[in-house]
Amino acid sequence: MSERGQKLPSDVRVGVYVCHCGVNIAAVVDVRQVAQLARGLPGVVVARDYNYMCSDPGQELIRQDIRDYALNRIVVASCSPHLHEETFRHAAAAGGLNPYLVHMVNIREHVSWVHPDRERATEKACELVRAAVRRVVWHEPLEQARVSIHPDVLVVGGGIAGIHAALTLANAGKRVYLVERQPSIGGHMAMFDKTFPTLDCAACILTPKMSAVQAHPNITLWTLAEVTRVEGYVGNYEVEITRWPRYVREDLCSGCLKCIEACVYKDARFPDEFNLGLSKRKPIYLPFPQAVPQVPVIDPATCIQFKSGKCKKTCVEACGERGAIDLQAVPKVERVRVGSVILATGFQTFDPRRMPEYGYGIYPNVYTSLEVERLVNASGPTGGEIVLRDGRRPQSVGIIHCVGSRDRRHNPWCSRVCCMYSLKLAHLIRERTGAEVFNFYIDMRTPGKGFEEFYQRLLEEGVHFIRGRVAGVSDWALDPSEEGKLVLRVEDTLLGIVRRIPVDMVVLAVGLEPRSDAEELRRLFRVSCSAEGFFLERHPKLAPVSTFAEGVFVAGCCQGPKDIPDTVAQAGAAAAEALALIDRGSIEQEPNTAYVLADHCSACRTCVSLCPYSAISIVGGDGRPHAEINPALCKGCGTCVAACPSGSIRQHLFEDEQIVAEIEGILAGVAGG
Amino acid sequence: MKPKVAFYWCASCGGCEEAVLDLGEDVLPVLEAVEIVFWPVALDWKREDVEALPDGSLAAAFINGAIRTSEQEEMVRLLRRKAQLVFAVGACAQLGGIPGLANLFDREEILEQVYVRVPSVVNPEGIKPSCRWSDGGRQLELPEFWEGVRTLAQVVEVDYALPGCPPTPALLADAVQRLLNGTLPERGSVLAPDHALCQDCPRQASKPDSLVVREFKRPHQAWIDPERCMLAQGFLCLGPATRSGCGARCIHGNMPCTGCFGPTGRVRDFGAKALSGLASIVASQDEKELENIFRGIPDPAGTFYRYSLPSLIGSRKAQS
Amino acid sequence: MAVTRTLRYQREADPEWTEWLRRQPGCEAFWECLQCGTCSGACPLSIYMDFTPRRVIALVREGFYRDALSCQTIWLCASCYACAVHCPRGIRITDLMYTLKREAIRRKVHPKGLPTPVLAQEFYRMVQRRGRNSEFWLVLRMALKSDPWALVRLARSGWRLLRAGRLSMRTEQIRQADQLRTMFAAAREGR
Amino acid sequence: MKQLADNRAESSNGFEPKIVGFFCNWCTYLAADLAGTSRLHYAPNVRVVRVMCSGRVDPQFVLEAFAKGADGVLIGGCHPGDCHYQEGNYKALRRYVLLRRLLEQLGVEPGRFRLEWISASEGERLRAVINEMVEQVRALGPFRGFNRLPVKLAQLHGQKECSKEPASVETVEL
Amino acid sequence: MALRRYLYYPGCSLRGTGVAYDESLRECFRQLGLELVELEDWNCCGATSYMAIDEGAACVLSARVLALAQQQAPGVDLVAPCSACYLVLRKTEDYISRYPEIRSRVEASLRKAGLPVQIGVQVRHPLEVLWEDVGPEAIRKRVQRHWRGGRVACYYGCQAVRPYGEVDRPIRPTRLDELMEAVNVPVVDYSLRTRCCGGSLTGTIHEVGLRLNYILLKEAVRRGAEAIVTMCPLCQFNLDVFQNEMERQTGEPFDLPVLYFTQVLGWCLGAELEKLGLRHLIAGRDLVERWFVKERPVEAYV
Repeated sequence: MSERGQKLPSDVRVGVYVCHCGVNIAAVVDVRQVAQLARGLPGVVVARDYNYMCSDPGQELIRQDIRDYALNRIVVASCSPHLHEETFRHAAAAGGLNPYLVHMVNIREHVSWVHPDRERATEKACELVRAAVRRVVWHEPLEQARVSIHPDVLVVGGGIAGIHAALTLANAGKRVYLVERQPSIGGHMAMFDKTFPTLDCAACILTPKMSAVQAHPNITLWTLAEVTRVEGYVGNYEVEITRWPRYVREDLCSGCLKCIEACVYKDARFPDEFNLGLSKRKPIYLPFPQAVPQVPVIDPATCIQFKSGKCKKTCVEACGERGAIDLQAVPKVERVRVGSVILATGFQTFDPRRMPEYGYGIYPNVYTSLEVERLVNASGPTGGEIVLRDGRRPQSVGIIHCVGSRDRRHNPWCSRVCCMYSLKLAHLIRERTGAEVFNFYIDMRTPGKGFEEFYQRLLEEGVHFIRGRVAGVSDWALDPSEEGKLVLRVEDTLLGIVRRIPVDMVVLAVGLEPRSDAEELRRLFRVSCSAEGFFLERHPKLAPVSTFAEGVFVAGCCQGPKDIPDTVAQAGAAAAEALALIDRGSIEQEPNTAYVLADHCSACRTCVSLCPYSAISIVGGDGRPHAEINPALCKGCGTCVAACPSGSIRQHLFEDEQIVAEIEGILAGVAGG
Repeated sequence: MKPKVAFYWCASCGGCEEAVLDLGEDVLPVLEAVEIVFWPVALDWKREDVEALPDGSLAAAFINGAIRTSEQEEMVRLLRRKAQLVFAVGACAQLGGIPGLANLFDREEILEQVYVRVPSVVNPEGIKPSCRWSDGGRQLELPEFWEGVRTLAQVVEVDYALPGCPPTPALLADAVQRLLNGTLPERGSVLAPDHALCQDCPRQASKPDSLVVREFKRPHQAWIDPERCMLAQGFLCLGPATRSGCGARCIHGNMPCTGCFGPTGRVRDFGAKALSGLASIVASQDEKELENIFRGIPDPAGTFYRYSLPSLIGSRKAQS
Repeated sequence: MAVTRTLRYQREADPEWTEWLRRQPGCEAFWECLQCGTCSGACPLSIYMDFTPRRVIALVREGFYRDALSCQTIWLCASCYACAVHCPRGIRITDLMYTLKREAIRRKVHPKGLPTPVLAQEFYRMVQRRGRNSEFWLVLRMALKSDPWALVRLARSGWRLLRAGRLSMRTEQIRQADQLRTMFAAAREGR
Repeated sequence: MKQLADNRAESSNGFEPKIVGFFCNWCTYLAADLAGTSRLHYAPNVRVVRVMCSGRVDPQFVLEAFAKGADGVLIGGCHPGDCHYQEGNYKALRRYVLLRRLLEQLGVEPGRFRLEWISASEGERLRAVINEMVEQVRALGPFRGFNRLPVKLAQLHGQKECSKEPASVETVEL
Repeated sequence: MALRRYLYYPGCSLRGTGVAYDESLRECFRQLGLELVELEDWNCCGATSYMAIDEGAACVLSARVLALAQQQAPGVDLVAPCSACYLVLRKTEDYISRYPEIRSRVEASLRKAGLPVQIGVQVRHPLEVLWEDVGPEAIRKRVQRHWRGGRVACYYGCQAVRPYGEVDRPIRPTRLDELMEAVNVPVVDYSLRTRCCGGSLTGTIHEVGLRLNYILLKEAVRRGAEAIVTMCPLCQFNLDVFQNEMERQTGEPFDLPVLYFTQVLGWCLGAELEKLGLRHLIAGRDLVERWFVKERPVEAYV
């Protein structure tokens, strides 16, 4: 019917470009045949196949054709639009064409990589191209809208990634909110003794940065705090942060720690979280000596006052006139507006209780690597002495690599840092105790600056390297020499012989995995997670710190396992991306917004309640009321468009005609026209 | 010479013809202005008379009703040949109308139902209509009952549509006037305003800005507040999806709109769009609960395609 | 002193056989083997095997099926599935062993001195005929076919069992043995 | 691999279902991208139309697809609570629940129309859903159109002359 | 407690060397108000040997058992006490659902035999039934006799907890230990609880089989166990029958009762002694006598 929608534009001149992507596409899809088909489609003036469309010459091809053939529509059949839509829009713009007259067809991720059958893959590619040609005919030139970027940044997580990102931004003069859930910043790195491969002291390099955060005028640091609500969009996020009470006021405390001394508990008797239960603390305690802020915290789960209300409150007394201790403190909610967010929430280590064959939690002398980090730490529970839970000093130690990693039953990925930290622990243990150290590895992975040299050094030190994955740890003695020891049964795969190796101490090199609450955070910020649960970057190579939520960046191990240098590098990159966003001041919005045909709208109000951004309102009061969409608020989901019962709302880039043309194009071969 | 016009009816109830009569005295000037050469319901003209006319000699043919039989098809083809303009009058001709609901069933089932199963039928031999019948050596012939109901436009080219079940006399008069004045719009137009009924609804002001529905009530089940928006009260009203021009007759009668004026100009499929708008405002996010709420719509096809089943996308003739 | 030469020419490898093996039920995943040796470490019998289970996988993966089929390893496997539950790649090594056993018997390359294949075959025949197995007769037949001297040793245990009322010399048989035979025939055709 | 081989065997005896997929840009489309980068092989019968959100899927598109010859329609959106636009997927669900009832009335078997939540990380699930649906639709056979049972009628009708299609309907295959 | 019904598939071993398991299981279930109805005309499951000869035939063999169960009492769970039977039947179900080729062969054979093709039988181990359908708490409440024996090592054996099984987790299972503790039987921490006894190796490669069982017994003794509690007829057989021979070879005296968990449980729940099959035990008869039947003349029971 002629009155439905737009008229088919006349004088359409389409150029179709089919990419080989080297062999990625061309090895499966017959790209020549696809181009051939395109040449025969109505409106197509030129159709080519080319090795790499995204390369400079490839883009130049498009620019040249626009000039030579007066093209006014472009279809590029290559990879996912998530990868190169921008590239080809730019190419078109450089050729003098409105960038929105370009449409991409995904014949790599959706075709050549998933359908090995050449004939059927080619058939599918042809149909998708035909659909795109039909669709692009309906495209119209569009202008981009701009949104302004609020200059403040939120950094979630106060480990080394968050600290580095926050400092970078703050040093550039930006206001940063740093939110940390624990009572102190520092993260996992604060727990380490030495860092590989240089063996410099973790505390020595981290502590100054922690203090710098505390002191920086541009950084607002909230510890014991969690993000509980996020609204808004890139440039204008509104974030709600809940600050759980510390019960000691940071603004009043001088850090004298007299309160801890004065606690009615004369001896520390509760497992110390920071030392992973290897030592004890009081109900009021400082998480660790270098904690930032240097303010004690009260744990209501163990404090008598909170449990029974009948404490003498000697801590309050000790604090005296300062009155920093506030047992009545309640959670406080902060609301901030920021333009961008950096997620640096880190990782958790694999819980080896999930692998009972390794005896963790069953045999006291089986340790996780993180526990050993505390054990060898000079400021740790034993002052750096390696003493077992039973008080003995180990004479032989087995370090099992890949615990929970590279395992389809648990975490299929390689955690990347375990080989190196196992070497480091082997070195430290050997150095401190002189014990025989056995490393059980599947593959030794030392790809980093100075890493292989470190491995070489360990070999020279006489540490045993046995290539084989330990099948089980037990205290089952088959031989008198094994009595009282933990026995590791393993095939030494280089010998091809099964060995039993008795040791005094077993160290489980536990892998890194996503934090158990990564899922909740992911929902809050509307970012995606990869299959294993780490935050998903926008592109693994080309956009490694961006996410699919614009303005939200990731840094550190929340994105995937990595070591400290990589974490810091990534945090710097995330900070730089955030800076780039802020300094641009505003960004272009995809012009895929919905709009109302005011003359046709009957103000039925179906759409109003559907918009999650309250972008739709009824205007026109007494005269002729109709709906109106505020393009600055519209994010382009198209829900109202689909709902409008009289077809009076439309959407740029996703017009009914475009989508229907695409459907028809896909199926054109079926119904015979 | 006065322009010649013809009226014809196909599968319809006759209501559209009534609408012509409902013009009352206003019909007189029309009769003054045109010469009616064919109008089976009112005048005794034969098919041969029409056949005898030269092709294109009629200024317009006003055809109501959907197409179900061979006779209907032959007649509309004939009229198409003779007429310069063809008007699809009423919902049946435009969209298929109530008779179009027969498309939910196949032909055999319908014949079986009507001639055998209905309790009031006495038909021990189970005789069903067939095209040819011989009776005492005489060959009798009946029009063929096609397999489905089609809209007029699915059989012949239609120039204008007058929507409604039936179209209002005012719309009819207006169409004739435009024909005489030569002020008809572009061919293919629907001769009614191109916005939804809500625009002209007397209860427009009572519509809440945020329209949500938690249950569906049917008009016979509850009292209908005559002042408030039907949807806001939970009555399934198709006003938001239906083309205006009817004068909100049903609403004035305190009944919800059932969609006889069909879709607005930008909608490809009335039922799908009406369903989409309605389902979107149901206040639930839970599949089970949604199923429950939608039980309040016992017959979705009959509700959303009450007047338009034959014009469902994909049922239409691919007209080029 | 005699020396043995061990050298594998690439022409001895048969990748097609490996492909065939991959399509056998339970054998899909061995391609993913990391050669970590967990299977051997977990296996209580690996210390008696000529090749550890890991090495068997390495052999079949490289297509050296003659070594894999003629080794003792597959006949020492007691089907305890320890390897399968410990394998970080989810390879069902026990099921792979079964496939190798079948193939070894089919090609008649199993080691001749071992009674294990004999037991399997005798068991198979007995159940094929009667639908059930009778422990006494099974052990007797196996011993007679492989190592009659073992009977001397077995007699002592047998006597103890008999005294405890645990040894029955009755042959067990199901009522509808013919139904079972029909089923085997149908299954062969349904292949 | 095995599954795929079976598909091929099936395809030799003719019918390859054609399924139109409406995938949301942020979850299911990305899941399909992930399936690609992970080289997961699946049945090539689904053609994807990208929409920003499953909430953009107008029931008209679904009818249009069936009308133009699709044998099945698959809508893919983010999991409940995960929508990039907060609640678009719920809007899709509302329409889906009612639309599938309507389609049943119009003679579309339930297996031909599905709404699935597939997140960006679920490449494997995408493959499973597609393979399963393709098999399901394959088993149902080609879609013959709304309210149209031409095969059934032809079989039922004895009198040849009466069952002939009217002349103008030659293009009304659906 | 409501009477629950189960189909019962004893398997070949429980007809021969494992007869004590058969007797005590029936009695134990009776004590708990669980009814066992023996599957009619059941056949051998194929055990470990069949798969080594003909995989298709192996599946047909166990599929017949499943189909009989489906035919005789649809919807009723099938209890398979022998670990090998349990694993093989479950593996067959898995294979049928996973591999179309096997499914078509199995279905062809079932059709030919007039047996149901659609099989929805749940195959379960007695320990699984006791744990899930009755529960350790309920069992604790029904204890009638106070255990006066020594500490035991709970030996799960391998196949019941392996990939196709659901009796307990495959590595370091605990349910048998907890069940024993529920009836006040002290257990030792036995780290070899799932280490294979060698199965039929004692009959084929005798020395190896013997060594495996020697290790199991020795470690149990080292842990301070005075008896071993088992849940598989083959494990019980291997550990029980060859103790004499081991003593001859190693000079280390072994005389450990190797009990079925159903015997211990049944006794604690107050079962009649004659019905626990204690007379079928070979090793450690003195202890068995002292623990189970102290006050009465030995001859009557042992």
